[in-house]
Amino acid sequence: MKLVGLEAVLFYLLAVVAILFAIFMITARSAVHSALLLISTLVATAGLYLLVHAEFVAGVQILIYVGGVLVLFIFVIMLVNAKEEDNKMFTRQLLIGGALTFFLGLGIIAILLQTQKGNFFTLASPAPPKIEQAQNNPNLSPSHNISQNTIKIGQELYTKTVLPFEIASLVLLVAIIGAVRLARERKQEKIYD
Amino acid sequence: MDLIWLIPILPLLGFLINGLLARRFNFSEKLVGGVAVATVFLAFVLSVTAFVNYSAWSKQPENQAKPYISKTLNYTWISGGKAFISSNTTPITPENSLVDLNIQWAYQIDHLSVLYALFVTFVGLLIHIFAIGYMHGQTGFGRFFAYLNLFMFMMLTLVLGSNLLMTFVGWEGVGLCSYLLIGFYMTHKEAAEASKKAFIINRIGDLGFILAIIGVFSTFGTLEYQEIARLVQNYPVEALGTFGIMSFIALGLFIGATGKSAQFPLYIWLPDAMAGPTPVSALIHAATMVTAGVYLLARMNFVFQRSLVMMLIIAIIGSLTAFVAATIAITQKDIKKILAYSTISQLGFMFLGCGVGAFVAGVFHVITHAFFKAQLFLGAGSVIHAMNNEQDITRMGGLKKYLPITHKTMVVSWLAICGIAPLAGFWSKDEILAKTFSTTLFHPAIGKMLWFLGFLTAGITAFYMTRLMALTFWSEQKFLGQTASDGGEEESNQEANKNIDQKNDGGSFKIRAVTPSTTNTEAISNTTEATTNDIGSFNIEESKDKAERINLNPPIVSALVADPKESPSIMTLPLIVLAFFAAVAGFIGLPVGYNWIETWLSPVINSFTLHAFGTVDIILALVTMAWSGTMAYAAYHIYVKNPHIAEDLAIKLKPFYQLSTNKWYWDDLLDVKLASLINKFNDLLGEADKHGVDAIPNGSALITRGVSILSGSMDRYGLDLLVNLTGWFTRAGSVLVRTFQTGFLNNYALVMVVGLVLIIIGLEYQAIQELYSQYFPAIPKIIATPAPK
Amino acid sequence: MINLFNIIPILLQAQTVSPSGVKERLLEGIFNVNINNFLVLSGLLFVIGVAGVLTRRNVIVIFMSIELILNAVNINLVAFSRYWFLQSEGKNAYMGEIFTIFVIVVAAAEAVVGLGIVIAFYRNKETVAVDEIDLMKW
Amino acid sequence: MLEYLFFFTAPTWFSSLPILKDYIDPMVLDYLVWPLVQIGLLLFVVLTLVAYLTLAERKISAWIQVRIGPNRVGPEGLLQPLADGIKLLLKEDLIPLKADREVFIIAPIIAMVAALVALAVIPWGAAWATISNIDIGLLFILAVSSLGVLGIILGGWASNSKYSLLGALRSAAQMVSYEVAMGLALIGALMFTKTLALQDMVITQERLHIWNILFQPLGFLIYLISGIAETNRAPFDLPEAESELVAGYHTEYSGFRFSLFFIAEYANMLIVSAIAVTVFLGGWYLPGLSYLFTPGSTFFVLASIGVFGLKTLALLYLFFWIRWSLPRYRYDQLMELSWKWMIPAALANIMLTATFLVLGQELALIVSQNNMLEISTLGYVFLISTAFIVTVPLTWIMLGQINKNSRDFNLREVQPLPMNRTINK
Repeated sequence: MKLVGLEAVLFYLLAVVAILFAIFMITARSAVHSALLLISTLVATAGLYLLVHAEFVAGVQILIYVGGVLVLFIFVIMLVNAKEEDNKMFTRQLLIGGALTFFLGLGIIAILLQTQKGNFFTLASPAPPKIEQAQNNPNLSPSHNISQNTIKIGQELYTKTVLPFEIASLVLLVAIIGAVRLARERKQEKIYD
Repeated sequence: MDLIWLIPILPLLGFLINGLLARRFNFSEKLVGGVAVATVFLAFVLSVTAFVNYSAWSKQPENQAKPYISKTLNYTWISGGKAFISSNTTPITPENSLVDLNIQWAYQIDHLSVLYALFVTFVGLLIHIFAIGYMHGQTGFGRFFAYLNLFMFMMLTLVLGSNLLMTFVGWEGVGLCSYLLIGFYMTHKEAAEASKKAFIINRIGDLGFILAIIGVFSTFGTLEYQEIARLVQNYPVEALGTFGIMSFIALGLFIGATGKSAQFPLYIWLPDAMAGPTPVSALIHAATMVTAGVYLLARMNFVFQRSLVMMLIIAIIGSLTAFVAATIAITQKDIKKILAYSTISQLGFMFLGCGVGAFVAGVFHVITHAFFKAQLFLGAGSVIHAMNNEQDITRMGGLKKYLPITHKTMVVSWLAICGIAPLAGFWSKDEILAKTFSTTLFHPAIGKMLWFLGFLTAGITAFYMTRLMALTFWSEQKFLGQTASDGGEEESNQEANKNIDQKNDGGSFKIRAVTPSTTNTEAISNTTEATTNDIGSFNIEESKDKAERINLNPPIVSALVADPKESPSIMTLPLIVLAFFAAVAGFIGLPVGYNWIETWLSPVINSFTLHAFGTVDIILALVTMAWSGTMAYAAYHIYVKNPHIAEDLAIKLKPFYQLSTNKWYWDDLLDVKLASLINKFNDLLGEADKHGVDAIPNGSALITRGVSILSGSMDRYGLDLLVNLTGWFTRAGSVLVRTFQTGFLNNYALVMVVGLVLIIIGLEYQAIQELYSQYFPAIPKIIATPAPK
Repeated sequence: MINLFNIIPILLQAQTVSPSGVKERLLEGIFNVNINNFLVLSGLLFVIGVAGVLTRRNVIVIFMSIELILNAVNINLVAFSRYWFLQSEGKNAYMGEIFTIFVIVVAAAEAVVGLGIVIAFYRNKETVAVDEIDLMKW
Repeated sequence: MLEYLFFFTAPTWFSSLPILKDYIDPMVLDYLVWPLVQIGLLLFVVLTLVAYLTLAERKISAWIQVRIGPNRVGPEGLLQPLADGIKLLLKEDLIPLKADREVFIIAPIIAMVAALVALAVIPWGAAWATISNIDIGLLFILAVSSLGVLGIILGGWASNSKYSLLGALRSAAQMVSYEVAMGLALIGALMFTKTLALQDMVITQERLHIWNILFQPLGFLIYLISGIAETNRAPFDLPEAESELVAGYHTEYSGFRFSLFFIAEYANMLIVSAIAVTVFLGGWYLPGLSYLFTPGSTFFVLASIGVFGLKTLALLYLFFWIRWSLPRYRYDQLMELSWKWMIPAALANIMLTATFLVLGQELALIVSQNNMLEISTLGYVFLISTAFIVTVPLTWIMLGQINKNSRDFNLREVQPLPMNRTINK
């Protein structure tokens, strides 16, 4: 797993974008801005996924996460029409929170450095696996030659991890019903019931 | 002969049908009576066939003196377990003294029991027929006949039982039935108390009987008569002085007999038993039940003959009872009471006979007595029936012309009981007296003395019987009748009523509306109305519904309206038959010629001490006859010719008269003395209990109260303290912790992150320490302890 | 990203390592992106997310920072999935990605319900600020 | 990474061009220069097409309404779009006072970008005519189109006016719901193409010598309707309906930003029809094409581009045609159509096609090995017949039953609330 050359550049680009927008997000004045910034970080992470050849996940990320969830966030922000929080943007525990996250950061960095020293991640990544080479076998549809990420995921999803898949669908169903119930106004209920 | 088991079962069947089905499907009176009579009639027919077959069967050599035991209904009744018999004489059972206890339930007939069965069923049949007429119109008709049938079943079981225990069952059953029948008029207080009295006193007698049964079993190891007869041979006769096992058993049996047959100490219940309907008195308290005692004596004669002491006691008590009962009978007013006391005295005679060893004579007297006494009772019954339940002979008189048939039949049995020559009474009574006179069991003097007492009693019997006949039939009429001189009875009635009024409300004029009563009950209700409450006038409705409610009350004295008319044929027929037998029965035991009954009973009763009937006996018999004849004429003379003599005699012989009317103060002795004695004893017990026994629980209650107070306080102050302490701690603690729950979302998030940081530091302290020790040398270095190898 | 950090210690220990060595290692390090970089990136995003959760006053922003944290996790997962895919010569590798999909699904569900609650709360309390919501106060 | 993106290298006629051949490294040529050229060419074509689409729409609507339409500017009105473009450029570009400046500016850009990015993946022609045939082509397009929604919402929000906000929310709601229907409709077709890459879809259709519409008539219908709704057009253009919300989310926009939105809308329309063509109408495949030109030759590619273009234009004509012939939907009818009709129909379609496919495999009519379908002739008959005879009517009847009260599109009379029943606030 070694991104070299252009990919490395892309990685750094996207990484920096993600982190910067993340920081701007938590310091943005208006909720809509922070939503937008979050969307951009998510798109950046989607880009990262693409870098790592996880196309399907990238697609899903954008389709569901950005297209669905964050649109919802923006909807809610508009409904709640949170004004510009010019005055108190942060809660009283800003200091404590900040310090705490700082220490957390230090801790995480220490862990990462330490793991790097160990032989857990050998720097030299092995030769790229064979499948990477595009075989030009004609009878396969052209996209096969590039990578079967989606196909592999599809197969695994429906063979090894069928149960989690069903449970996930159940969770979504519950979420839908919950959301409808919570967000429904008394008046609406009266009319439709 | 095989159907002998059916004899007792048939009345039982009758009882079941009448008892269970009569009320449910409300049989008509005719049906109920028919069923009852049919069953007894069939039983009688069977017993006759049994008698005939048995007499033939017992002729054959091999079953000489052996009872015939019926095959069917012959099963081991109580079995299992070993009973330890401890006979103090030479052990009869050779192997050891442990014997299997199994008692058979089997019916057997032998000479004695078949005879008894015959006359019981015969007399029973006649009384049943009589009862149909007598009880006509009474409510509880079905119930009465059910009880009668039950009584027959019990009596036949008693008689036909093959062992002592079955006899005992019959014994108890008969007692039960007498209780039920005496107390037939449930609502009437006297009847209920009389039945209770009879039952209790019988029970006292039964106690003795039970002990005797146990005695028999513990000595002989079996209760079968056959076995006992065989085993008793090995026992010697105990002389006068000694009181051995045989005497003990005999004593027990004798006590049972006295209880049942109303002998001296336990006779008081019989007069009171007259409260029952007359057929009951006739059947139970004259012919059958009371004779059970004699049956027992006759059945176990081999035991009695082996203890001379008991024989003497029986004889003495027998004669004593006879004498006493006779004297009381003289002054009685109630017709049934007189007959009751006469029964007691006759029973006394039977016991006297058995006592002196003449068991056969005893049994013979039982049979003859059954006939004429039953006839007398039924006659009295029809008299009472005619007189609309009037029982006081002083109020009757002159019934001769009203009740011709009853009068004629009663004259026959009157002569029989007085012991006039050709009739049954003479033969049996004189045989007993003859046997007592010449008994060899005891010292001849004793025999002579007993005979004299018996002789006196015979005379007295004749006296009071003629008094009875005179007062009821021959004396001038003393009741209100259409033809009677009006006012005579009227005054006595009114005068009787007047004193009642005075007592009640002092002088209020009372109209005694005497309505032409269609049934007895109507009349009765009027009179009770008049006598019980003292209202000025009474309305018909109230009395009518009161009648419905207490329709069971017995017929009580009431002013007669119509002339006493003769009872219907259904009642007079039995009278005639009985009278005939009362006359004829004597010939079965003629002392001179072929004494049939002697030979018939000889296998059962081996009365080895008796001697032939000599010329002395004949003279004695004639003397007694003459003596009783004179006594009869004297009574006739006093009571018919000139009634006032009776009052003078009564005044003159005041002490004797008092003695007699008060039944020798025997009842008072029992009721007053004994009862108060018992009460005193009870009070004593009560006191002891209050002071002595109660002290213990009260004391313990005191202690427990003290202890509980102590533990309560210890608990309140000691234990609760601890419990409250914990409660207090939690409250204090919660205050501390509560501050933590601020309700703000971000605080909770903060806590989570703190947790996270701590985890990270905890896990990776090594890495953190290395990396940042350069910049913050203050981070303490922890040398991780090497993991154990 | 780690490589950048490596620079600091390297620079600090400048005196021990020859300056030229430093340059080559720097270049080589920077352009050699491996899984470490991904981990550092996700770590940083995670920290930023946590900071957002702790400090921000608006509930919805807190929700967003939670989403950010989840994304940090996702990056990690995908990176490792790819790493194992290459390590094990393509045998079993897509677990990470599948797990990411499930994380996204659950995050979506969670966001939906969370926002539903926020709306319900806003409707009767007219406020979304965290420090004004204290119904659960004891 | 790069070779991964651009599978089709530069065609020979391009790489053999004199200048390029010797100065530029072939690698760079293939993966840098040629894509750029493609992108430039494509943008030029698309933008002009979009501009002329506005004209075409006005011409066709006029023609429908038996009038001539704009013919003043240039010969027969052909220069009209140019005129509009210049007008919009010159218009004063104002930003409402309290508007959220940054968001106000970014919104149209997002919308524009979202619309144009999708073009990269569409297979305009045979071999090299697509810019990049990435593995998750369709998913990419769906994702990007969901971003489009974002632009509209932010646009509406940023212009700080009630109308625009309401319009934005309504159109967003509409787009989100129909996006779901569109996605589900496509899945039906995917079962046959067994791949997400669009170029491969066209190739499979070519291989099977059949257009997917024959397998998936219901899928095509649903996709088309939701496509129209997705682009806020014709019967579903409630948000910008003049009578109610003035111009919906882009009321406050003027000048160039407004044109951006406009371009975004038409681009979206173009993409929707393009995808409809690739997925359902066999893309650039025309039964007879391979005989006319030898496959793989540049002429063949050009012909394929032509075929593809014709098909897309036909669909676009359909858009305009529908716009001026169907009355506008009420908002709740709109939502009801989506949630009670479109999505359930799509789901039913997926279920039924799946069952018939499996059934076909059972009956050995269809063989699917190493990820490609081999359908016997009987298989074709079986699939087509079941698609038309079973799927369409069955879904129609079933949905008819389920939405009994709303079959006439919610025209049921609203029972008046009985007076005594107070509505507790």
